[in-house]
Amino acid sequence: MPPEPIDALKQGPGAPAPGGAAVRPETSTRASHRARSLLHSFGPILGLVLLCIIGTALNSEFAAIDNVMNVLTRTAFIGIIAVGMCFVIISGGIDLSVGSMAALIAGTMILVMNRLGPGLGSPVTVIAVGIGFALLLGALFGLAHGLLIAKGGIEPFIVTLGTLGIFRAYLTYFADGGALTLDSDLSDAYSPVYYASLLGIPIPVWVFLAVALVGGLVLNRTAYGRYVQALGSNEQVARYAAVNVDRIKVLTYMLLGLCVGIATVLYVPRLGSASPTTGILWELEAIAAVIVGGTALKGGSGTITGTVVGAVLLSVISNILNLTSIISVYLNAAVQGFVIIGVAFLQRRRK
Amino acid sequence: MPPEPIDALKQGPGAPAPGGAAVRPETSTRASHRARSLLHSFGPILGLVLLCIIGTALNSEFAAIDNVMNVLTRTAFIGIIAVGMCFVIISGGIDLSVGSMAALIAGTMILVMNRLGPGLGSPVTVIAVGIGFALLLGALFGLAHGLLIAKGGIEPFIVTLGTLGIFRAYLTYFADGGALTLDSDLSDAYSPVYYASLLGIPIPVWVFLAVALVGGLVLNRTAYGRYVQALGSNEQVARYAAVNVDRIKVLTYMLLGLCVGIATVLYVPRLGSASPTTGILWELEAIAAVIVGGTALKGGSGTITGTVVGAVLLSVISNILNLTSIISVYLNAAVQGFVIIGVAFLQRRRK
Amino acid sequence: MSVAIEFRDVVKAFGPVRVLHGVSFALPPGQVTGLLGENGAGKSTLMKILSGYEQATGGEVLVNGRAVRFKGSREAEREGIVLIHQEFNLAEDLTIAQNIFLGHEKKRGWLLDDAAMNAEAAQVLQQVGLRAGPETPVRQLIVAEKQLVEIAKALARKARLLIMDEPTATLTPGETERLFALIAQLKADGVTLLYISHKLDEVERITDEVVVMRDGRFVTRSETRAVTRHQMANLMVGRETADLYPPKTPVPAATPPLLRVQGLTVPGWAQGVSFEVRPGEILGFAGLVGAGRTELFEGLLGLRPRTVERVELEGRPVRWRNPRDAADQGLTYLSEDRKGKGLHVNFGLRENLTLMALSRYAKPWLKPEAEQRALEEAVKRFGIRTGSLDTPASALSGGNQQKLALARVLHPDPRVVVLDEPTRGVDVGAKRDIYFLIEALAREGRAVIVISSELMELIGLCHRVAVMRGGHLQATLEADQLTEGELIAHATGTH
Amino acid sequence: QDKKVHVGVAIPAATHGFTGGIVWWANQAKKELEKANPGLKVTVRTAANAPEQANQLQDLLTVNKIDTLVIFPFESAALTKPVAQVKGKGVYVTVVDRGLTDTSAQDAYVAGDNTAFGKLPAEYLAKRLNGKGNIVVLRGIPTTIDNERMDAFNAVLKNHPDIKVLDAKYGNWNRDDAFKVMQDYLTRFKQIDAVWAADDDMAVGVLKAISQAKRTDIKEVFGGAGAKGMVKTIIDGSNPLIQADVSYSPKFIYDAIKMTAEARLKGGKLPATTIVPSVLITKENAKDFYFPDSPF
Ligand SMILES: Nc1ncnc2c1ncn2[C@@H]1O[C@H](COP(=O)(O)OP(=O)(O)OP(=O)(O)O)[C@@H](O)[C@H]1O
Ligand SMILES: Nc1ncnc2c1ncn2[C@@H]1O[C@H](COP(=O)(O)OP(=O)(O)OP(=O)(O)O)[C@@H](O)[C@H]1O
Ligand SMILES: [Mg+2]
Ligand SMILES: [Mg+2]
Repeated sequence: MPPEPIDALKQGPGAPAPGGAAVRPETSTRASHRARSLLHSFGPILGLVLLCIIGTALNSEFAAIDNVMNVLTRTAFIGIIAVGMCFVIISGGIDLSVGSMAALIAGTMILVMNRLGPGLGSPVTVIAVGIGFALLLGALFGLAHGLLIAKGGIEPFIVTLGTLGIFRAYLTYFADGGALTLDSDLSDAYSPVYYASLLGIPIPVWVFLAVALVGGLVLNRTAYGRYVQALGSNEQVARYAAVNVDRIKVLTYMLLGLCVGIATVLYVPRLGSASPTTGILWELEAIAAVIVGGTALKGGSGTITGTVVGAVLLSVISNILNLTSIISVYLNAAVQGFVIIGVAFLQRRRK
Repeated sequence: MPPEPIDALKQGPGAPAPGGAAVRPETSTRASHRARSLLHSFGPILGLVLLCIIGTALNSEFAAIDNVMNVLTRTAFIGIIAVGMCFVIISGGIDLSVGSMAALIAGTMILVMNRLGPGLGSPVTVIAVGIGFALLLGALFGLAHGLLIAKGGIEPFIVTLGTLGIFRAYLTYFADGGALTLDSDLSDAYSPVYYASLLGIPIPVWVFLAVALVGGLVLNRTAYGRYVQALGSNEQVARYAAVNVDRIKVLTYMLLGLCVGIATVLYVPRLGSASPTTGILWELEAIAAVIVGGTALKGGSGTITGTVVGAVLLSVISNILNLTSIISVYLNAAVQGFVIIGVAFLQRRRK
Repeated sequence: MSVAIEFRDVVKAFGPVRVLHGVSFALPPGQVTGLLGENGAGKSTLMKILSGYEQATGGEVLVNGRAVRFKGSREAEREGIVLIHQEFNLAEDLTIAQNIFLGHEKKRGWLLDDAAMNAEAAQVLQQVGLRAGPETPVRQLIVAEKQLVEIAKALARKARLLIMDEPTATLTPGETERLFALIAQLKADGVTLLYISHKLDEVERITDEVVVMRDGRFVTRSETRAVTRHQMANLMVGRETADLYPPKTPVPAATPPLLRVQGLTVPGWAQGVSFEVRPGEILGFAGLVGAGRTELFEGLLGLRPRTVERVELEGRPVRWRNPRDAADQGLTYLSEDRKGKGLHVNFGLRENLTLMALSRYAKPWLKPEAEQRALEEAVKRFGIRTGSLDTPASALSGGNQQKLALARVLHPDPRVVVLDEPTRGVDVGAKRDIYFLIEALAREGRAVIVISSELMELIGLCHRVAVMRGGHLQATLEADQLTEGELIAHATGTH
Repeated sequence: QDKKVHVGVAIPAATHGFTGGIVWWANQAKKELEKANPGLKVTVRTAANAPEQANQLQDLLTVNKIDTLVIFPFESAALTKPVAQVKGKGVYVTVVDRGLTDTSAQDAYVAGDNTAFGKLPAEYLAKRLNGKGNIVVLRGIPTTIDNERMDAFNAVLKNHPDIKVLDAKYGNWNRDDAFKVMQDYLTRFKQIDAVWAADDDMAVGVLKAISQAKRTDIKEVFGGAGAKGMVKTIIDGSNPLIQADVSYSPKFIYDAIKMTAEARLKGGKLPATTIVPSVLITKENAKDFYFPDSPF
């Protein structure tokens, strides 16, 4: 709706000044502002589209529905974590521990389920308990991060670098240096959670979609989401504006912990085991998805859509590399690097 | 500082006597502020001292001069890189690629020296050329980062995440997945650079010391250093103060590149080889050293002393863990994590 | 030595929004010219063009008869043109001296000559009357001190044309006097001065001539002697201005206090302060810079470490750990530090306005349309002038940002509202609107606390005024005792 | 020969010497076999972690449409299910080195001998120390194979009560980490008779640390896997500390690909299990284990 002219201070007998309205609804400014911010947010999408064209050109199977579903399914883990990470980064924080956290949750979840397995009878009950346990544990880990950061006043980088080591060490300890493996009957009962489809779309993709939608809604359409942005934009101002800064911080890390829990719930039925190498470098992938998606590392603003596109984009790159053999296997990482920088260039911020 | 008088409020608008303006009646406020900021900067040192006491208690060899020299020598690589990283972080940037960069520089340096070896005759000349090449390459890589970030307007996180992959991929490619090894006569001629001592102190420690001193001088006593701090504190203010922001950024990444080059020059004579595992996770160690040393990840201010202490502290933790077996090996990383968080807690910032 | 300036048809547009529509006038050298205009008239923009921070879209600027086009502030400084910004531009992590010399460091060979810089900084600090040491980090300064640093920074540049964009908006009479003395000194040295202020008494006192702008256009100029304050105000707003202050509605004598604070101590800032405010009452807080008024209320809200014997709201004891608790119970606080504590400058207007009252729009989902309607209403009610409703707050002029900040703390509909320098940088017309608004709030049965450095404002508006000095509550003056002399006497301890 | 065979090869990425060798030998097999057999196509994929390898299996199946898979699993347990899926789609599966937890998911198994990898050095060192002395151990990265090797090593030493394992810390199959760990062992233990470095890469770091400390108490450093540098040292006798090694050549990936491809081209099958034995390398047999062209 067009803004109305504000004339309270203006309309005096002396000067009905030309264009006296204080608000000049310059639609064209808005349009160009829009256009720019569109380009900004379309940067990653543009990159994704380009990549898809290249992918199809290199191998026509790329566009096949099976491949598309495969790519989306495998994006789900990182994507779900990235949605939580997006909140943390927008709030001005960071979490380096998500990979280790996922590994430890997966490991303890397997331990718990194996222990319960014989006792509880029905595998479905056991799995339900396991899932609940994973989500709870994720939220608890997030709570610990949040408290150390908000109440303890320690840099998020340090806290989560510390727990990165701690989580992985405890997994290694529980696994005695080896792997923790889900009992095979449980594993069979659990595997549909990863491998089954609903209306032709695999379950993990549905979950990913749901998490992204809820995430987007929470970020843009709830008071909490607004507070997260306010906090990242300027913590001091947020504090003065009666935002309960500590609480929002704690909630944000808990939200990420919960996302890690959800991702783990999808991960375990896939590979059925956890080992000290599980989840290594996931933190980098999740952060990269968020940043490639157009969120600034400094926080303040960002979009869930961008994050989702960023996560898919990163998967597509390695998918394409798997589809062709034109490049020496040694250089895969280099191609990924060039593409990431290229996409970021498409959506770089003007100065 | 002598206590300031409270008399300054005695002036009415008619009498702007000296001190008529903002006065701080409460000297205690300032004094306590000092004390706090002292604690803040002594946090890491305190942590280090505590660790050393624990180390000595656990194993008397800990304090032996040989062990101290070992620890300092192996800290040198990360420490030198951390000094450069300190500049980058203070300026508000980040560099994730340093480990890969070090590996690639080491690898190509070895290739170049091996190639030149037979031709140039004297190993000393070859080594000198190799060293020059390493420093140049480091500065060039830094230049590339700086240009992409300052002129290209891409987030530092993205640029260096990209080159992290690119550098390591090219090293793997050059090494065919294996190791690049320095010819043994060159290796023998070069090894004193790592293994020899001067006045009882190993060369790498001297170099580390020199880099730290120069770094401190540049940061605190040159216009460039001042601009780095201004930039990280508030880029807009720096721009308004007619600071050539782009140039400072480029220089800062070049400085870090140079530091990586120096670290590599010390690294190569140690094992005489570079492989795809060289320098893995050095970026995390270097960043951790800076942040544990009391620099905020957001930039603006930080100290070289803190960074040096941070780097030594991290080495000491793993040294102590190696010198004892009271804790399950599986939990080493957990101990490191707890110590890092603990030290950070000692120097947490008030709200 | 002196600099003469001429603007010829200067046009400035931000994107397609035109904010200057061809401004032409000349400034004779060696005198003090006041630049007047409503909030958003384009004063700051024109000055930024003159000093190289912005580039004009059209027209030209002549310096001593020569057309110039500065590509940056450094080029302008080379001509001796220096601007004191309306908004602070200080790097918080650096010290005062480091900020003063940022970009102009003194060197000895390769190294910085910190000793020389600190010494010179100490000298200019002394000139502006700031007693903090040159090595104090700017982060530790209060708003007024930062303003003085900005002035010191400009002085250290040895300007030949010095532009001051609302330098006294946060200063109390003491420093203002000192500044005027400085201005007189500079003028005697042949420096040309341009002075922007919404405090017309100051303009009247120190300027030789006034130039009036309205809506991005030059309107008129006149010798200061030839116009009264009232005429200046009329010229600015382009119509007859009415009485600045609303009539005071008396507070029923028997009403119990709405807010009662007993023994509030903010260590280092305020000692054992007690006060109360009744519904319908406007309570003023007066004091010099450093009296501890701001910190007192920051302490009350839990923003600083503090101890308090008792806080009562409507007779019930309350405990506030943070501004959220206070807001939940109906008390909000407008900070004097607009950019650092008051507004999210990167946020849109809508997000800024509703931040403190979001629960009203979250049921459970936020309703952007409702927020947008609220913004349109607030823009009307507070007279916020902007090119578009769809911009970040940073694109508003200083006075309009202040109106937005005010709108924001009033948006939750508080029962008690604490306004710290509510009219900072606001033009006379809008000031009047704000006074009437405050009066209306009180008449609705709310309690309003106004902290202000403008004594006239307190006298014209408040039912009672508490005066603080050196962290202590010195006296509370009733309406019939309110005179400038009385307030100053208590504030300075010469009573 | 009209029969077309498309072999997918899934192996870990070249992150250290041994896996570097795996990648090199796999590409070597591809080169030679594709040249020799026009109907054969070999696609090599390297993965940095288990999930990525699982992804690659999917891609090899759905997009590259392989009919034969040779996989060096990143981790046994984690890849069992993904491999079973591929097999379920009718692909012939040869698993190399790390057996799956469910053997029905594989058609053939070509194994390295991780037990021997730990057993042989233990036996050799026990003999060399005459059943008495102090040993320090460097482990790899916490994984099941590392556990298998360590367990085998300890099992042998149980029979030699006078040999003491002073400590066993992780060196992450990395030269630099091994260097640091060894330096600290040297600080901590004044009498060390032998080092089991458990990997030739780590042995490189160990040797440097010993020579820096100028310690003479150590009689033997035993690496593992038979890297070309180590084998060369044994042949030349250039370092008295290096007298023996245990073979665990990455070449078995080459053998596995070759056997599988040839069997498939002929329509045949492999034996269910082929063990590539790990043997003790000493000066006598070292020449047979020396491949100067391989990077490992
Ligand atoms: N960066 C910007 N982008 C868009 N519009 C802007 C920008 N900066 C200023 N404006 C607009 O230009 C107009 C003039 O602003 P300016 O700051 O010059 O006003 P002013 O006269 O200094 O007002 P005040 O007395 O409130 O300081 C305002 O309408 C403002 O919204
Ligand atoms: N960071 C600080 N360190 C030391 N003293 C400080 C600091 N900030 C403020 N002070 C001192 O605390 C006292 C009270 O602060 P302040 O000037 O804000 O009071 P005020 O009455 O609110 O002033 P204003 O008129 O600016 O609002 C002053 O003496 C001031 O010098
Ligand atoms: Mg202005
Ligand atoms: Mg104040």
